[in-house]
This record gives sequence, C-alpha cells and structure tokens, in this order.
Amino acid sequence: MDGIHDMGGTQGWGTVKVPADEPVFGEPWEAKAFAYGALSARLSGQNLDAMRHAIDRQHPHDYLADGYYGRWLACVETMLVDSGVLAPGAVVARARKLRGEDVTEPPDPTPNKPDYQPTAGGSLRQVDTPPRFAVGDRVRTKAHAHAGHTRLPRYTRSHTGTVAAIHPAQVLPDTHAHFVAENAQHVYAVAFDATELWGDGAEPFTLTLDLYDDYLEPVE
Amino acid sequence: MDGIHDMGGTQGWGTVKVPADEPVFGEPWEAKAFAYGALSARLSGQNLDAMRHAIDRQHPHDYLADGYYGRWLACVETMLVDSGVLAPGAVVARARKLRGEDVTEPPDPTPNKPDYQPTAGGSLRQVDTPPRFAVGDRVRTKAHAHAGHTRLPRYTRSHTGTVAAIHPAQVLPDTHAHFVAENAQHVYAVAFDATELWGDGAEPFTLTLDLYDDYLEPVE
Amino acid sequence: MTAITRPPDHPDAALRAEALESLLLERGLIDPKVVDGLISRYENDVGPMNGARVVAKAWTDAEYRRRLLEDGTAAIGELGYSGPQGEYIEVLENTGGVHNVVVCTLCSCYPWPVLGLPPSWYKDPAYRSRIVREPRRVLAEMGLELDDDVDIRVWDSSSEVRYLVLPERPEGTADLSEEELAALVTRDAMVGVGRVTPP
Amino acid sequence: MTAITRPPDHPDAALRAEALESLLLERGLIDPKVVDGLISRYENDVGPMNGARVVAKAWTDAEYRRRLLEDGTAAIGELGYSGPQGEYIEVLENTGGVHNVVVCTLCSCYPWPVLGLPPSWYKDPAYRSRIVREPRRVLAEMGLELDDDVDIRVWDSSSEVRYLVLPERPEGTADLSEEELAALVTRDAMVGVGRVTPP
Repeated sequence: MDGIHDMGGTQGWGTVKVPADEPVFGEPWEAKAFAYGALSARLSGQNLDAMRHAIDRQHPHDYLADGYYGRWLACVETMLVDSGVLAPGAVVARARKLRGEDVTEPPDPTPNKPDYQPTAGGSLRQVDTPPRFAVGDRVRTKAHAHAGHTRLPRYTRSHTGTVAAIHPAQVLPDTHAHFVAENAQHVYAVAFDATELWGDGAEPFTLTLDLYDDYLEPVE
Repeated sequence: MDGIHDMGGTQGWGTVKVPADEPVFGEPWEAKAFAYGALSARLSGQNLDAMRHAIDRQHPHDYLADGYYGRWLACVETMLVDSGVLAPGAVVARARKLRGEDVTEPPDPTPNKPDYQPTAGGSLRQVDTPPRFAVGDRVRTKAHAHAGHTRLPRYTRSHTGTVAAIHPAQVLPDTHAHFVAENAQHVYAVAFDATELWGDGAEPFTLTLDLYDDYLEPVE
Repeated sequence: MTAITRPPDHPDAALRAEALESLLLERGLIDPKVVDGLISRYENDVGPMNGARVVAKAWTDAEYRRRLLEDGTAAIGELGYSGPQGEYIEVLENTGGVHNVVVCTLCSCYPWPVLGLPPSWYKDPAYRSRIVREPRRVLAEMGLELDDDVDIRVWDSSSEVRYLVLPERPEGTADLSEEELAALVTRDAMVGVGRVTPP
Repeated sequence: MTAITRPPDHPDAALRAEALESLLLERGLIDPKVVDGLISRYENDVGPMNGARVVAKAWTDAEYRRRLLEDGTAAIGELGYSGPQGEYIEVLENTGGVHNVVVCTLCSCYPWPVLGLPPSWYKDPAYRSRIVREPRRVLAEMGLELDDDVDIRVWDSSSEVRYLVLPERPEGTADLSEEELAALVTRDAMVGVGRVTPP
C-alpha cells in the first residue's frame, strides 16, 4: 500500500536531528511497547510481515504524531484485535478504568487467529528453482502496488537497475503478511543509479535495495 | 517537491467524513486566516503560486494536524517572513505577549519582497507560439520533480495519456512560485486511463488533469 | 522516533491569528473593513446558491446551456459571478451515461465564484487521495451508487482551470420554475459526489 | 479541513501501554519475567558494543575479516551474536574510495544483534526520506564530509537482509589492542553516517 510509511524520497521533513545522549528507551512505556511488539506475532498467531503491515495501516497523522514505539503499541493492539484475542476498544476501556472512570469493558471476542502455520522459523527458505536473474542482469521493477503489504517502495517502482547480488531466498512479504502463502522466492540486491531514480540533477550515488523475484521483470 | 500535500493515490486515510451541517468557517480564527491568506500575495509582494508553495513546505505533521485554515495561517506567516515584512518569530512573540508573558519582540527585518512584477493580472496569458500538441495526441509526463513548486502530481508522472483539450495558456507555477519567470505556456487537459495509473486491477475510469507544456514529452 | 511535536510554547491557532492581526494592524498593512468585508462576502454572498442558479438556468434555457458548455466563464459571468478562483471555469455535463467528479489532489482548488469555499471533506486527505484511485468506491461510500456501465470521469484541478459539474435535471420537475429548480441543486451535485433529487 | 485529531478520550501512550499489559497479564498471555528480560537484554546486552567487537576483530585479524565479508552472519555468530533481526547479515566494507550507508525507508529495519535497537534519527522521517535522495548532503549535515570522488552507496533494507558497515580503521592506531580499537568504534560509523576517529 502507498502509505505514509513509504518515506523514501519524500520531502518537507527538515534536517536530521541527532540527540546527544539517547537512552535505548526514552520512557518506560516505550520499553513495554517494544517487549509486547517483540511478542506480538506469538500472541496473535501472526508473523513479522503482518506486524509491519499493522504499522503501515496506522492513520498517517497518528503515525507521525506517536513516534516509533507509539506505532509499535498501536500495531500490537491491531494484531490482537484482528486475531480475536482482545475486543475492539478493550485497551481504551481498560485505560479509562485504570484512570478511575466507571467503564463497562467489552467481552472477549471469538478467537480469530489466522489459519496459518509457517513451514520453518524465520524468513529464509530453500527454493529448488534456480534464480531467474544473474548478477549483472538488467531488471525493471513493476509499476504498481496493490492495497496490501509490499516491500517494493514507491520511489523505486518502474525503474531499471542491475542485479548486484543474489541473496538467500525468502518468504514473500506481500502474501505472507496476509497469511495467503509463504511464496518463498529468490531475492536480489538490485543497484540503481541515482539519476535513474531522481533525474539528471541528482547527486551521484548508487542505491541498492533487496527485491523479491515477484517485483522484477527482465529488461530486453 | 514531493511533499505531504501531493496526496493523489496515497493510502491509509480512512473513509471520507462528511459533516452534516457545516458553517463556512468553523471558528472565528479560520475566517481571519482565510482573509489574511486572500490578502497574502499583496501583503508580501508574492503571488498565488508562491502561496501554494508556502503551504507545500509546511512540516507534514503540522500539515495534517492543523487543518486547512491552520495551513493558511502558517503560509501567510511564511510569506511575510520570507518577504521581510515580519521577523522570524514575530507572530509567536506577539502571541505570547497577548497572553500576558513578558516578551521582547524582534525588530522588523529589512524588507525583502521579491524583485518581481507580473506582466498582467491573474494566471492566464496570451502566447504567440501554436500549441505543441493537438487534441488526440499521445503524450508522456516527465519522470522527475525538482525540489521546488510543481503542479505535476507524483501519481501522474512517467505515464502516457491523450490530449483531451487545449486550455488557455497560463504562467508556469514551477518558475512563477519562485519569481524566476512567468514562463507562460500552453496547458493541456490530458486524459489517462485508470489502468495506466493504477495497474490492471484498477476500477475503470478516466482521470483528466491539466498539464503545462513543460511537463510533457511527445510519444513517438 | 521521538514524537514530532511543535515547541511546547507554540500558541494555538486562534491566538496566532490574533497575533498576526495585531502585527498587521499596527503596521497599517490591513484595513479591518477589508478583512471583515472579505469574510462576510464568503459567508453570505459567494456560495453554492450561485452555482445552483447557473445550473437551473441551464436546465431551463437550452441556448444558455449551450453557451455554458462552450464557454463556462462567460456564461457564468452573465449571471454576475466572477472573481478569485474563477478566472477560467469549465462546465462538465453529467448525463445518464457519463458521471464527472472534481478534486484537487495537490491543494484544494475549487470554483469559488459558483460554489464558495470548499467543504471540509473536499480538503481532507481521504477525498483528495482516494477519488483519483477508486472513485466508484468513494462515491458509493458518500451515498452515490452508480450503475456499472456509467463512464466515470475524474478531474484533478492541477492548473488554474476550475471545474463545475452540471448535474442531470431530475425527473418529475417539468412544472418547477427556475427558482424552484435552483433550490434543489446541491453543492455535492455540482462537485460530482451527489445527484440532484426531485423535491 | 478540520484538524485530524484522535477522539478526545484517547488515553496517552503510557496509560495505553499499562492497559494493554493489564489485559495481557489478566489473560495469562505474557510472563512479566519474559517482558522484563527482553527489555533488560536490549537495554544492557545487545547494542553497538557488539558490532564494535566485530569491527575491531576484522581490523586486527585478516582471516576473520575475509570470513566476515564473505559470510557476515556466520562470522558474527562466531563472536556469539545472533537473534532477531540478524537472520542474515551482510557486511559492507568502507574504503578510501567507497562509502556505504544504510537505511530502511519503509520501516526501520536494523541489525539488532550487532547494533541493538536503532537510534531515533534512524527511525525519523527526515533520515528515511532524504538519505536515498541526497545522501551526500545529509551526511554532511550529520557531520560527515566526503570527498567529491568518493563513491557513495546507499543500502535500503527492504528484505530480511540486514547490513553492517565495516568502517575504515583510523590511522595512528597500530599500537592499539583489539579491545582498545573496539572502544573507538561508534554506532554511527557502523550505520555509515560517521567515521571512526583515532583516540
């Protein structure tokens, strides 16, 4: 999906602010949000790609206003609600109760964990077919995204690059995030010239990103 | 520039909320922000394109959080500061003073209105050269934006469409917003098929937008 | 990421507007009468009732309709409507088979002289982002269901051309006067997110 | 546009985190010891000091360096570093002529086992948006000026591959032990937004 999370090349954000001495967690709740996030796939019966998609789906205003661990907190809630572990509104109701309000909390919903079993741990997989592309091959990225999760950023679509390396095969986030299929496939490091991405006036540099076989088309 | 204002086709915003009975201005300050905005080009010696660019440049978080007239208020301040009518920080200092704080207000800056005179009122102009394209011609939009103001939205770049109408010539926002030149040129209504913009799964419809000659290349 | 927030002393919009006004008045840069006049004009005189009169006239006067579709700016000017954001207005005719709908994805361009200032939904991200990508779904969500065979045309107002939709005249209105017809015409129908319904 | 705000009763993040914890504990879904253990692990044990040891070893052990560049995951594993976000780590070698810098534009992927959790700037929009468009300018703003002839390579972490930059060993450090060298290596140098400076 073309959400606010897809930030590559967008403008208007100002300069990079580097705080002098930064703790790992700025606030105790951020540490908790991190821990629940780290446990969220297990708690919800989902996976890492689904977790990322739960973050993608946050309203852009909240995405920007709440900060990184605010997004984690929200995504844990989304995953638990989607999987029927907690009822919609359960967290807010409990929060209001904790601050002393007289609130009726919603009953627990029917469990609704995805009907899904990973074929192995992690994201790397063995695939039997040989890679479609070799190092040095010219490839073109697809033009369009679907409304679901994807790892093909908007700024790299419809562009031509060169295969720089072949990585281990991995499950495809686009289907894995939605529990449709692991769709394990080859992943290529593809290098793009900056002028291909940003036009003739671009700073000279090379941008490399890791692209799943499904995202690529051969260049004749 | 590829800012938050360029919203066409972005996702994650939820459904369209239509309030039942909406006044023209929700709050008295919104009415004032509108009036100052309507007068801003005159007060700053700038123009309508520069005003739009002052809105484009707002930080994305503020753009989303402050609402439409909040953006107008901010853009008026930006234009007046850029033109040396008000000092940076003058509005906040005055606001703090108005709420009773003991604040030293910054002195007025050196006037810095752009060295710029429109050749006529409004944005329409006569140009002597005939239009480069005719109705029915296939045209392709340019791929890349510069960091300044433009009216070629990101979702329509690098796409092929058909000239549907020739509009009156107009000043080019890309140069006019920066007081570089009016660059008056032909403007074409260009129609794109939805699948060209969004892929094969798109709803069937036609998207037409008005594109300045500079944004277009012929399709052989 | 630390949450992005403004400086803690960032005054609210109402106070900043007051501060700006005070600075401009002090420097003699604005005339309160001009400001109040502008506000009053867009609160009272410039609004969708203007466009509604244009539409009603086009429904009842075939010759006016022809002029309106040929040169919107001039035909609208005949009724006395012109001004900012109306330098060049094109009128889009809805029919049984063609439905036009207007947006401005980059800001919120809108034909002020005939429709006044835009409603909140027209300026909100949801409308601006989605109507150019899934118009049929958005229109349905807004209450306008279109038959599958209707040709949807979306107009993104990316130059200084402004668009006014000429909605279809509803059936059963043959006896109504131009004024009675104008009272039926809604802002939403003239943007293309609704249709005009009989009384 | 009306300002986009959350419902007025939207509790703040600290209270929502507490509420979530209370719901999960009540249902026996989380073990407080596991939660505390996770937090403590990333506050104390997993951080850039791990990557620094990898880098210092590569600087002092040519054979290890070779293995590290050939199979980062395995060579890093030799020092006992592995775990979430470290399933496959590739090491990018900075030289006098080549400068590598790492980002994740879509979220904030980062090689946790060697660098710990990412700093705020790595997760902020400004870095994620700009480093893939104007890296030389961003690096200069962050204090890293690169000669014009340096070949800049930006790596956007879009799959489960994680990247660690192997910075150049600074001059004048021939006498330092591996441990002393490790103390010089900064997180910023291993992301590619800084270089290692001599003591």
